[in-house]
Amino acid sequence: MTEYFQDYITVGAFIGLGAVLVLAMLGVASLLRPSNPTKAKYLTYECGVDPVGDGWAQSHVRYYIFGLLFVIFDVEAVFIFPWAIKLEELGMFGLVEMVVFIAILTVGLVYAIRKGVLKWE
Amino acid sequence: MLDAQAMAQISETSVAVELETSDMTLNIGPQHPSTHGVLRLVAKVDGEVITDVRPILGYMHRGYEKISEVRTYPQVIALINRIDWTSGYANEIPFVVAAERLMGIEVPERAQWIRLILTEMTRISAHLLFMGSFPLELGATTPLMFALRDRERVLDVLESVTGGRFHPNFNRIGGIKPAAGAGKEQKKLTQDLPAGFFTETEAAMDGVIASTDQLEKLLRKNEIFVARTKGIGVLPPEVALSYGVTGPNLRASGVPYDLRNETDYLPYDQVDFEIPVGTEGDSFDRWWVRLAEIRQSANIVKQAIQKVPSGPLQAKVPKIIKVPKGETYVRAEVPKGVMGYYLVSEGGQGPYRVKIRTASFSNLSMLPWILEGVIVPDLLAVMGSLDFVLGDVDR
Amino acid sequence: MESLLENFWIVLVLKLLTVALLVPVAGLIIGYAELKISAHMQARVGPYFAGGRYGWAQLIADGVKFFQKEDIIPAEADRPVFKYAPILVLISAVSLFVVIPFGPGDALVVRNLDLGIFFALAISSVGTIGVLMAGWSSANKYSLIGGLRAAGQLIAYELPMVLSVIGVVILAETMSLNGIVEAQIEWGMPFVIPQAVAFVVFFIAALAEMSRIPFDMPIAESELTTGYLTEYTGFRFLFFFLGEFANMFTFAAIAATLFLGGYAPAGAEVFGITIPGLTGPIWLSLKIGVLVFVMIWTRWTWPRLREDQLQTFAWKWLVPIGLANIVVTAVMKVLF
Amino acid sequence: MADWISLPVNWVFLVLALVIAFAGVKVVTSRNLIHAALSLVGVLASTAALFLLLSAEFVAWVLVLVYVGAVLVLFLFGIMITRAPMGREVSLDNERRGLAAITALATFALLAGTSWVAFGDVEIEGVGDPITTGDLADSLLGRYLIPFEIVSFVLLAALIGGIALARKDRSPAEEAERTDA
Amino acid sequence: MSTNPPETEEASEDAATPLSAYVERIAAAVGATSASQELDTAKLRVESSDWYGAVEAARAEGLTMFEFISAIDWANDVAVGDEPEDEVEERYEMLCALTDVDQRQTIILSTDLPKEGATIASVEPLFPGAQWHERESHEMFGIAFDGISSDANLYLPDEFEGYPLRKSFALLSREVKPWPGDVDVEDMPEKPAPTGPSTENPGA
Repeated sequence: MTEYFQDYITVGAFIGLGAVLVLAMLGVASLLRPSNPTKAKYLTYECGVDPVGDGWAQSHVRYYIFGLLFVIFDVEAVFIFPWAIKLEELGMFGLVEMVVFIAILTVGLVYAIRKGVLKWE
Repeated sequence: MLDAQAMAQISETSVAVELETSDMTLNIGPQHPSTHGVLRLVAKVDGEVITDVRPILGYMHRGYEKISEVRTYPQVIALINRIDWTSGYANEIPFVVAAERLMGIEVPERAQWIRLILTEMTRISAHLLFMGSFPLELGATTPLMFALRDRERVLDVLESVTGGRFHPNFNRIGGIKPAAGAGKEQKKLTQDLPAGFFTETEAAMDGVIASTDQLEKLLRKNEIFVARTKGIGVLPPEVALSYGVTGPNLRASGVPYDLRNETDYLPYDQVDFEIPVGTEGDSFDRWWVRLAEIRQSANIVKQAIQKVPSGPLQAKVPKIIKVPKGETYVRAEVPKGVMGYYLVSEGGQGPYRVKIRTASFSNLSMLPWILEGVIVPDLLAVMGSLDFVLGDVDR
Repeated sequence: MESLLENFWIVLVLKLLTVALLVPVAGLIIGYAELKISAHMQARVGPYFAGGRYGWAQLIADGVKFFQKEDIIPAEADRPVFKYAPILVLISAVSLFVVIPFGPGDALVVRNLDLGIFFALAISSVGTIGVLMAGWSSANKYSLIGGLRAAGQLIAYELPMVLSVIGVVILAETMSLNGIVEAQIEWGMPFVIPQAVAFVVFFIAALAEMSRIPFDMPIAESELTTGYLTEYTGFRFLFFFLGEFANMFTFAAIAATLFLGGYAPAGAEVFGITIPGLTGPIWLSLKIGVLVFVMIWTRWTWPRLREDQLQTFAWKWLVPIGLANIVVTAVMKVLF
Repeated sequence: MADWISLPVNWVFLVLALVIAFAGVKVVTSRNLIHAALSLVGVLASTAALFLLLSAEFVAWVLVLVYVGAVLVLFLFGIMITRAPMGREVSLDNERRGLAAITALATFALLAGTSWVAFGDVEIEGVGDPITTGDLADSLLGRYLIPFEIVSFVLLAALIGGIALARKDRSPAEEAERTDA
Repeated sequence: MSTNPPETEEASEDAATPLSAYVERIAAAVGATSASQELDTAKLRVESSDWYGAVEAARAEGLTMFEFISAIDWANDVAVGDEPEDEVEERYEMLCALTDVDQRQTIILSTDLPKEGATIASVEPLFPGAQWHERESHEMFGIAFDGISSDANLYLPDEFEGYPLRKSFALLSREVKPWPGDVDVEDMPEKPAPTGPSTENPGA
């Protein structure tokens, strides 16, 4: 087995570990904890009064814009990583390429800021 | 890198970022960590912006105005202690003074000075509580501990005199009650204050002043605290007056109205103090005014303990108190603002009618005005800074 | 014996067990430190009686208490989503342990992945989904607002974090965390010196990722009761806290590795001291301790920001600073 | 055939493929939009694992970072904040089910057929021999330089388009009022 | 609708304290039928039909701070508490306290309303803060306010019946369980009458 596969078998094992930790602890706890269900316990908490309306209500869209911005800049960041580790070899040419790349996206950020998209009012 | 002109073009038109969203009705309270008792706010929120807010009171309504009609005057004093439980002692003063005025009693000077000292210490303890609870609502926990540490000392002193930390029930019509546990001999000799009271008080006041410095250092220039409170919940003076907002909230809006300066219910004219006044009327100013008031009160107490004369504690009053027919409106500056009692006597052992005008009731009545368009996180920065107590609202 | 330790599967199981133990232990130690340090900052003594001395067993007692709590899933809640949300949060927290190097070589790191830091960034973003799931599935208004805030905040700060890491990657020319530590030894200085700006950005972003004051709006008990945690009880509730403490540990460890020389002794870079393998964990723990202390210190000093202030801060300051840092670092690297 | 069975990689691939197929079906059949989006997490995570099998570790983690960490959060935001039908018992089906199924099957057949014809017997080389990120950088800034730069414009366009789309359409009167204020 | 209150006895008999110039001025401005100033409390009587106008005039004179609005139920037959010493005229007395923060003066406007169908103009348009106070008077006394934006109960549950601050409203709990209650460990020397207050003065 190559190093590479060992790496990712380990990663898989740790992802499993997270799930197992949760399930094991819940399993042990389920043996110890009491269970005394009453109707009131399963009510949604709303400061001591009966819930008004639906708990699932549409919220404001401003989060959507932040999500959108994030996706775009995340993609940008992903492109930067390979470049970053090879910068020495790519030299001035690579540097210029990346600066152009970043600059174009910075225009987008400036646009968003100037349009007041990031304001909450 | 960027063409300045291109940037200007980009920013020319403002894009409003909004999609259709539905309002959500959010219940804040009655069982909520920061409603100071049991206030319930029914807020319509769009995202996190409050479009409409309806306060629902009455969870603490105890009907004090009615109960007072069936109690004797001394019993009413014990009752009204509980109106604003953070400043129990100060609540008693205007009622007692109203009864004394109707009876035409001259209260001995010593009793008046002791009343003044205890009132100011009550103010300090109430404001220190605010100094802790307000930052706590903004997420800063440490000021609470600092504030409570020194509040404890003040309460200890209060307790040593009155026997009670929250509900002293120490005033009597015609003067004050002799110190808790004081023997017959002490009553006669006016040794009403416990031994070491003056030095203890002096030390406690120094502690309080040091504590205010500490609190100021911790928050006044704290970028986040300033960003959360400056310009938030601005209350213009005209609006404040039309809603009857009083106390530090009114003074933060720039109106130097303080009853201690204006009426003679206690000998405030014989001590030197300033009235801190805000400029903006925002949450920050309301915090700052209270901080400054703690210092002033501590100074008042320090001056007053030098001035307490010896003499009797009680004027001569009949064993069974009956207040002659008449009516009067007496107000006092309690920590939350103006508290007034409109006392109507028909000559009985108890009041015929008492209208209790409390500060928090009026201070809170402008909540729908000030909260409109505020976002949920600012709700706390506004509500917390108003410093109300639900017992004081509902009575 | 020698051959046993060379068997991949045995080593894997050993490492799994170690981390399975390390997660709760790190949680207990950091939790206790938080209780005690905050107490002393606030003129209190903190836990005192549990365990006989200094209240050392306080958190163990709390844990036992959580064991006995009823498991309540609100009737209105979306049950499967409600149940799986904590699992996702903990998976993301545990998986981060894979790449942290506690010493030189392969023995003191779970796996020295080539993509180490990139892996860490990717896996930590999974936790966001868990938080959003928790907020949504509770069918509670506070939870929903809290979940949305949490997700909005996590994504706003994920980006500055990624950008600040790039500066280090440029200098180290590798994404492996072991490689980054070795690069620092080679450079003769911890990267906090050439990358001070990135370090600050990273640290702020890490605080925000962990939803700690001044960025704890998703929980904000004074506004939203406890935000997305409102409907959680007992052990499910505890998992989120365990996740938070584990994240404090791992983020501090990653920050120490990226910027403070990781397992290398302080000054080793400059004086060219060769590192005896086993002192690595001690040095790393010390650095983690310092960073965790700063996190705790911050939390008990500052109030919380407002949601929009946080977003503005991230997008108007941290992101542009992060981008500028990349460009400046790259220019320096190419020119010198 | 025996060869097929003896390679553990193939078994892993089979499991992943089944997970992807199952979760994919869940995405389209789930009656709850959030559940559908969360099933998509399963699809994407398994796809990332597929990339790992192909030794493309960077791409795999990009999938986790960008798709699971960002795009999906965006999806969830989108579902939570708009007037899309929600709740547990909302029917999202419409009458064109049959048509959709036919289209899906046809697409599948087309893709499968193309792959079969093109790569039918080709063995994937270099499994277990990871493609380094450095190689990626070389091709990105070498052979694929123009597409790379174009990507930045695409992203910019996406950003501006997204902001424009999310804007609430106002009547001219409202717009005038806004600009006055 | 409005009753014209007669000159109250107190005002005419006990005019021992002369009115200050300020009170004189305000009295003239609001068209007071009589004025008194005793024990620092200045009280101006106005016609109930002119209630809104009087408050408006007072505000124009600089009394811009709203203190409170409340009422007194003057009744000879009381369900609880002490009866009035002398016979009083059956009526509700409305009170409105306003303060001039610059001149440092407080004035109480007062008017009378009949027991049956007590209605008065709301001053909410002048002082928005009056709404809560008027709502309180509405639910406690049953006084109706014309032009108030909402008269929903402030404290009491919606299904509550009766007007608690009316003198005719008996305190039910008092009838069920006499004050000071039977929970006291010590026997009271003399069981007080169910409604009569205790006569001990602990302060003396």
